[in-house]
Amino acid sequence: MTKDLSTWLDTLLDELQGIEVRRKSSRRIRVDVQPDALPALLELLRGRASYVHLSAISCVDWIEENEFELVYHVWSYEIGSLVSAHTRIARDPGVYISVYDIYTPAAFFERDIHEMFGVFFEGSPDMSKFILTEWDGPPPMRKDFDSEAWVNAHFDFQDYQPDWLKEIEAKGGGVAVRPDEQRFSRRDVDAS
Amino acid sequence: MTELIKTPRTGETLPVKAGKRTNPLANVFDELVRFAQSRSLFMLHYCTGCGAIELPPSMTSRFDMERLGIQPMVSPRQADILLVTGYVSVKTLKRIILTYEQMGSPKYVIGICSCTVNGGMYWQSYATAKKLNDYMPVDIYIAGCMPRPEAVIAGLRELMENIRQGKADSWKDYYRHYDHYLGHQQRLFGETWQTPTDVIAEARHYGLFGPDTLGTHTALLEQHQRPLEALEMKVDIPELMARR
Amino acid sequence: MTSLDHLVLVSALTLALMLLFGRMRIAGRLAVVLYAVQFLLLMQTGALLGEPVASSLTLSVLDLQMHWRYDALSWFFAMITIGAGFFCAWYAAGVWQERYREEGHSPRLFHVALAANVLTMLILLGSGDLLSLFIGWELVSWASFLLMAVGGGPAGRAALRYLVYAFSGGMAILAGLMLIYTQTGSLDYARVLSLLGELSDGQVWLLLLLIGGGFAVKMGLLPFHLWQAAAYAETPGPGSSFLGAISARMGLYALIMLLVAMLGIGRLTAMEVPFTFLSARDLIAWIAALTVIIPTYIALQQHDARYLLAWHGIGQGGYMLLGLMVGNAVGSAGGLFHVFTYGITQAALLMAVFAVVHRTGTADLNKLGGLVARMPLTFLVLLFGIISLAGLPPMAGFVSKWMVYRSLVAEGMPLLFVAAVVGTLGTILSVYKLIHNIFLGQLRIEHEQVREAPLSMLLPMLGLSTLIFLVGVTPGPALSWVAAVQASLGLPPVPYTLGGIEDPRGGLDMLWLVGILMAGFGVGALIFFGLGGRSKRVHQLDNYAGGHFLTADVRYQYSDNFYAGLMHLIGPWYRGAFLWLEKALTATVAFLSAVMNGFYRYAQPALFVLATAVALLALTTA
Amino acid sequence: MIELILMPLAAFVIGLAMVLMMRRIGARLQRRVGPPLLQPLWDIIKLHGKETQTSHGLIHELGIVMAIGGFVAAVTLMPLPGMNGLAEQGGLIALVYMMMIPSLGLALGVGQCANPNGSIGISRALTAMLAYDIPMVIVVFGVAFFYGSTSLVQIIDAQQAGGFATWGIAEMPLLAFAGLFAMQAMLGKQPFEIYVAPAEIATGPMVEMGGKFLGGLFIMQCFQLYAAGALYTLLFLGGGENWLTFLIKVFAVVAIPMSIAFLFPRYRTEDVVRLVWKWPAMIGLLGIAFLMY
Amino acid sequence: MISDLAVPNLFVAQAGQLVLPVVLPLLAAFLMQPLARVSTALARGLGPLVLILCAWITAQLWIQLGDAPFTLAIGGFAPPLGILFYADGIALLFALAVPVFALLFWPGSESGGGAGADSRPGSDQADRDQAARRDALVLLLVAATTGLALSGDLFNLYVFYELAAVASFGLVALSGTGRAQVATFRYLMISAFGSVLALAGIAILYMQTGTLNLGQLAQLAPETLNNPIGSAAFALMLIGFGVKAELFPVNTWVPEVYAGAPARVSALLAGLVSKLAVLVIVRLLVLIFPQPEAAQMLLVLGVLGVLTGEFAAWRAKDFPRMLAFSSIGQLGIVFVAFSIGGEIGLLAGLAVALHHLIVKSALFGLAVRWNGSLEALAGAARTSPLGAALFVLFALSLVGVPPLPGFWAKLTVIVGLAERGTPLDITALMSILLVTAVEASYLFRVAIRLYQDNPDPVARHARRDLGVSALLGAVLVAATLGLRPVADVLGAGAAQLGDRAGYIETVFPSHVAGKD
Repeated sequence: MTKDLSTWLDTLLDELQGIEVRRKSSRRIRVDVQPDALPALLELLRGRASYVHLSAISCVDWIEENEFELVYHVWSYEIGSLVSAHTRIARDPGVYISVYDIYTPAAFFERDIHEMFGVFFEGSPDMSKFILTEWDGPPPMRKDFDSEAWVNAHFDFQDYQPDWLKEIEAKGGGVAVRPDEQRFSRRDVDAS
Repeated sequence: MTELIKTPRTGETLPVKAGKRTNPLANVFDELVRFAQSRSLFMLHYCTGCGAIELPPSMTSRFDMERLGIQPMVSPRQADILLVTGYVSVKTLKRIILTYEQMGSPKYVIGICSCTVNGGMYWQSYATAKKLNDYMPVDIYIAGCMPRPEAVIAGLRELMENIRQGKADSWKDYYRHYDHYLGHQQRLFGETWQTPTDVIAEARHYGLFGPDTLGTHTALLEQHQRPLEALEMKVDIPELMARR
Repeated sequence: MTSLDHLVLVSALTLALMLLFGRMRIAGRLAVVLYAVQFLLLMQTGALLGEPVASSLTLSVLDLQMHWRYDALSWFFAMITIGAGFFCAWYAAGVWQERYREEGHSPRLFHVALAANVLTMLILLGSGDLLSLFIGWELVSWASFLLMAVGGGPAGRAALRYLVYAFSGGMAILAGLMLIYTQTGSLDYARVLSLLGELSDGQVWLLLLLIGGGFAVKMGLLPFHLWQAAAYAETPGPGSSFLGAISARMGLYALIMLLVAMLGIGRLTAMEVPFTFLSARDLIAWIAALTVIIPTYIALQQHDARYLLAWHGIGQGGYMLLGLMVGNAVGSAGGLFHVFTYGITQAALLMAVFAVVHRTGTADLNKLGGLVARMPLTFLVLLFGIISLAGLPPMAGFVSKWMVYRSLVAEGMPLLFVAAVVGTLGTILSVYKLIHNIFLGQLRIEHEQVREAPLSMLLPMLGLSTLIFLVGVTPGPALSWVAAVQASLGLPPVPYTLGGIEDPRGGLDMLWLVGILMAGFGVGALIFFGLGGRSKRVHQLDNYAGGHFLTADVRYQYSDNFYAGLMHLIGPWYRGAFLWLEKALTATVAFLSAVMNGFYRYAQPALFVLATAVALLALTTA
Repeated sequence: MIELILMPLAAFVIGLAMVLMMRRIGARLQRRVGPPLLQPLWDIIKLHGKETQTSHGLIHELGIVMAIGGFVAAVTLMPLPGMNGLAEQGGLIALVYMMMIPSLGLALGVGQCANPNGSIGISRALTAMLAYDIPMVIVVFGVAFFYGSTSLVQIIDAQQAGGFATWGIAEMPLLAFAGLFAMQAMLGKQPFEIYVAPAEIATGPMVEMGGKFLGGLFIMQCFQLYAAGALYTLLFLGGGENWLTFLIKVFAVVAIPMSIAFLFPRYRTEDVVRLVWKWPAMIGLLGIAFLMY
Repeated sequence: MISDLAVPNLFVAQAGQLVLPVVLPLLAAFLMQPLARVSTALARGLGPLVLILCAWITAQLWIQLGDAPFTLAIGGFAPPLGILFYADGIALLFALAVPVFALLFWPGSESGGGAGADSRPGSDQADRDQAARRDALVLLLVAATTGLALSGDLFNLYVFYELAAVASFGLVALSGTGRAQVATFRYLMISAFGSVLALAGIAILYMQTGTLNLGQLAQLAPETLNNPIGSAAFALMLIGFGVKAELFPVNTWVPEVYAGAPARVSALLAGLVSKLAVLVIVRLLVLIFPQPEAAQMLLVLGVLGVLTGEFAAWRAKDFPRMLAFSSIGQLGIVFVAFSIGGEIGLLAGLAVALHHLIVKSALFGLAVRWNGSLEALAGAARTSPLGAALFVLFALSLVGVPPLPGFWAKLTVIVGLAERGTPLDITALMSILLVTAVEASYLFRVAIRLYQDNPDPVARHARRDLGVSALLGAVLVAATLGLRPVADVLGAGAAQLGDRAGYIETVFPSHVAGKD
């Protein structure tokens, strides 16, 4: 059975046009696919090759190429292998289609990606705030999000230099790298 | 950048008057009560991060907090000490504030681990609060990543000493400078931020009202606050009301 | 015209006036006045302490004499009946009646039904022979049916179920009476009494089964209890109170007549249940004990306040019979006294629940909560009621239950004692559920604007609560009635004092107990309010829920399946208990009915004619 | 009359010592030092000395009053050496029911808090009460039946008549065992403390109790421990010939469940019911059977 | 004793009027058809007029002649040979009831009962013909049933019985629906078989005794009929006359016919005709077959009727059918009562029979509108409050709730059974009590349904039907209030009914007796 299915998977992947299949190991297959073909691929994998479990959707921000890479990890319990379908979409406007109708758990991942990367999935049931309930900044996982600047703008830090520390420092011990030196960007902010 | 030992205040700092304590028991046996308070501490360990792992050794046979009169309690209503044991994410902070406000005064906050001081190793994270004492008055910080049980016990003893001397009254600060704390909270959680505890009404009720209790932030709060008056028991017999 | 005639005439007048003027707004108040007059007339009869008062009316049918008289037992039950009628009419007289009218019901019908109930009960209680007892019994059954059915809808279905039970019971009683008649040739008490001793044990068993079973239906003894809860619960407010307070006790009255007055405890003790070591008295006591336990734990499962209380009504009946079956001075007094204490308790409780229904429109325990802030006086009434129902000091219910327990200890009946306590514990559990789910916990957003019960409903409730407390503190006066009843029944009278029971081996003095309890509360209050600091009342949403932010639109009160752990364990033990019996009987009737229908539908009529003719001829000529 | 004041007072003091003993036993079993001598007192003073306290309404407050008051009243029904209090007026059955009033009061108070954890705790506590009260009343019945009286004074007199041989524990060992078992559950000690379950339902009924509310409950706990110990002593250990023997007996009685408690995890609610209805109840019934036949 | 009366002439003249209640309707029935051709109004008025006249005559007779029984030999032939009418209190009571009830349930123009009859389009002439035919049939029925009440002669009884059968076939079939016709056919079949058997029974009697005069049979019975052959004759006649009297098991026509026929006809059949048939059986039982076997037969069949009828009614789905089954059960009780014998048995039987006559007729009167399924009756109390209240009243009385007459009637039966107290009696007693509970269950299921909320209840009653029912209800209430006089009258009637010697004495005044 398992053998049949994996053979069937090979045939399936061979038949599809415009995809690139790379076998990373016996149980991992990487498939690169065009964005418009991805839903069809997932449909086939799920419906005809027993890949019923969507393990995760991950997102990579390729800021230089101005693209988001979305990786759909689907798992077959019967074949015992993981297919990672990679696709790239334009970073701007960052809109893609939801696979909620194929894999129901996708709603959860898509909502997460929308929150963290700002990718909008059309057709996903709920694109509202998920973890960052009061978040009003840009999506924080994007490469162009400056976490430190944001932290500096929203939080205060406190200074703590007790006398006993000074004594130790005078002896050459204590904190090796001063916080101010460590926080280079902060120093820049202070300078500017 | 502010100094840790100084309590940060936005408005003008006024000397705290030794006002009449609201508790009749406390008025008569002030010393006794303070001693009892220092010798009987119920701690609510709000286990926010990794620091909580150091508490079981502190409580159990090796270090035995109970000989100091310190017991763990699970409900904020019963507890005296709020132990914040580790990094505080923004979402957690809301719950910490809620929990803090539900505790009965006198109440004490202990920040354990470096994360509560300045964010610790999460100093750069957009989702971790950096300075706990921006959001509530902190009595003792026990720094370290993580502090050992000895350090925790030392910190608790320090607190007990402060209580016995009547120095540990930063809980009053929350009422007196509520506007300041609320401001920081609103900065993180947005304008619609509200806890179910009506701090201002409590301050009025217990005579803990200070000049900085109200301010711009509390005004903002009042704009969209859901009413929090207690459900008073009312004998509302229609016939009698009509006759009146 | 004797004083009894006056009483019954006024009662009949009440019925007539309600028929005539029931439509008017004044009818309710008129009824209250008339019940008060009846009460005064009853007080004047002097049937309690003196000789029985006879009615001047006698009837004779088929050589069977019927006459009516009141003795102490009748007086005691009539007192509770009229009292219940009085308070319930009062409750109904004002706003309740108007609301009832607005909802499209007929207040006249209700008043008539209530008056008919009181009248028929008075007639039943006065019965001077078995035939008048039966007639009174049937009248009461139908009057109750009327009161149950006036609500319509589910009330109608429940009433119909009641009717089937009651009527079957009535027929069983009639069969039993005919049995007596064939044996003694008379239905007169005195004559039957003198001849009952000659009956064989088998005949007495049959009698117990038929007549006792018939009376047990009304009382809701196991296994005939299934009809009662729904029928009582679905009756409109004050009617439900009335039925709950006294209606089922008519069954007890009749059982007392049968078991205590006619057969006597001694005879029951002498009768062995075949193949066991139990006597008939033990058997009845055990039926009573099971009647305490099973309905009480069914009450625990209810999620409708009315049903919960109605199920308790069944269970409490068991205590009364249990006390009577113990049969010593304290026990029988406890059983009788419980009729009184439970009557006032149940009336107050149901009134309070229906006041809540009046204000909120629901009795569903999962849809209420937190009403103490809005209806504090109703809460107080319910609180007094549940303390009394659960049999905790210092309320009336404690005294009567204490007496039952004390007698069980004195007589050395450990299992029955445990059974009684199991019932009490179940009661405590379920009444707490009742008060918790209605009055404590989260006030729902839709009940924010609820107001206290209207004055016209509140006053009778408060009156009953006061009575519950007063009887609890000084049970002496009420116990004096009970002692008189015992004397008239030939039972040893209970040694009572103002505060309770005199007993060298452990008595009860409620005056002291209540005093020390109040003193204890005083100390508690002193410690709490005197020593502790100021407290501030907070909003109910300011509540620790593991750090969760509570909002008004979310219902977080824990009320559904309140005793989940317990139910998980004991639920399967009695789920659907006795329903199988009812179902089996219904199925039998349905089957028979189908067979008979089939006979009439069978399309070969000529065959029958021939077959019958042949059969008859064969029979006659053979 | 002075007895009526002295009896609760003595009960409170003894109860404080019992709380201390309980915590010390627990500490010892866990190889800890345990709290200092006056720790129970400091706790109570501190709780009453709280500056801000949260009330959820009048019933919340009255619940605590009822909880303390019920026990204050109950202890006056239990004769001490030289003091009979109200034992003549109430008797054993009244005492048992009097001791249910605090539960009811507490339940009402907790209910008013509108806290789901509190309500869950109360539902479990009442279930537990249903469980342990059954062996309890079996025991009470057995004793009352054996001595032919529900008056505690007479029961004690009968026990003291012939020294140890006429003590309840010697006459009715099975009932005495059942009573001890029931007491374990009655005190809500492990393994029967599902209804407080600190980690799961935040101490159940006590979840909204802070300050003087909790202080009141601590006082109630003192009374509760005393009442349980004293009741058992009165029923089975011949009461107190004098204060010394009385105190020894009472503390010994309470020490037993404490010592057992800290060795156990906890049972689920239905398992509590099942266990308590099975063992102590059956043993109690067996004991009664021996008495009667 | 009658001949001792002071005014013999007047007496003879009046006793002669006894024949009029039979003859007048008969004549009118034959005249009806021709008259309808002449004048519709006249034809329509004729029936009621005749009935009123009959009732008046009977009432006059009853009032003026008092309680004493008397006979009328038609054409003056002496009793054993000629046709004899025998009138005692009970006979006159029934003879009075016949025209009165026929009048009350006179199938007027707006009736129909069967909706089919109303909705059928037809010419006026056809309608008129049909009306005339119907009126004629009713009058025929009246004549036949009055004859049944008064006849003192077995052959005449048989003739009148057949006449009544024919009239009722016609009436049932008249509504013309398929259901009615099927029912009629079944009725016809059973009736025919029954008649044959009855005739066979009569033939046996005649063979044994050589006479069919009841008085003479009564005289001869102790010697000639107190044997298996006599019992067999009784069995055959019981079956024969039992068809109309709804005796188990020859009553299988009942539900179909009552459900199919117009409700007023059902009222007449269930209320009136069945009672007259019962009266015939009782006469036979009392006069000719006093042996215990006969009574036992009646008892057993009665109990079976009670059980089958009431249990079957429990499952009935429509109103007339339920009433029909209930009717079977009630008549079973009547048989049980009569089987007890003695004065108490006769009293009980009479009481139950008369009670049933009133109540069941009235209920069928209500069924004119409520002729559909029980489901459809939901909420009917809203449109017809009086009707619903009357239903409850009748139901209460039917199941026997004190102090309504039904209770006393049933109580008398039960006391009678208890007094005799054989095992069979006790079984009967228990059966009656058992089915009474079943009866209460199904009747009050309907009562509750009447008072349910229903936005679309059935139409209200016609005023006439309601009026009739209300009238009968009033009678019932009056009987409750005047229980004592009613009981006295019935007691006297029962005594008369049971007085075998008196019957013989009346038919053959003392010279005959002296001859023996």
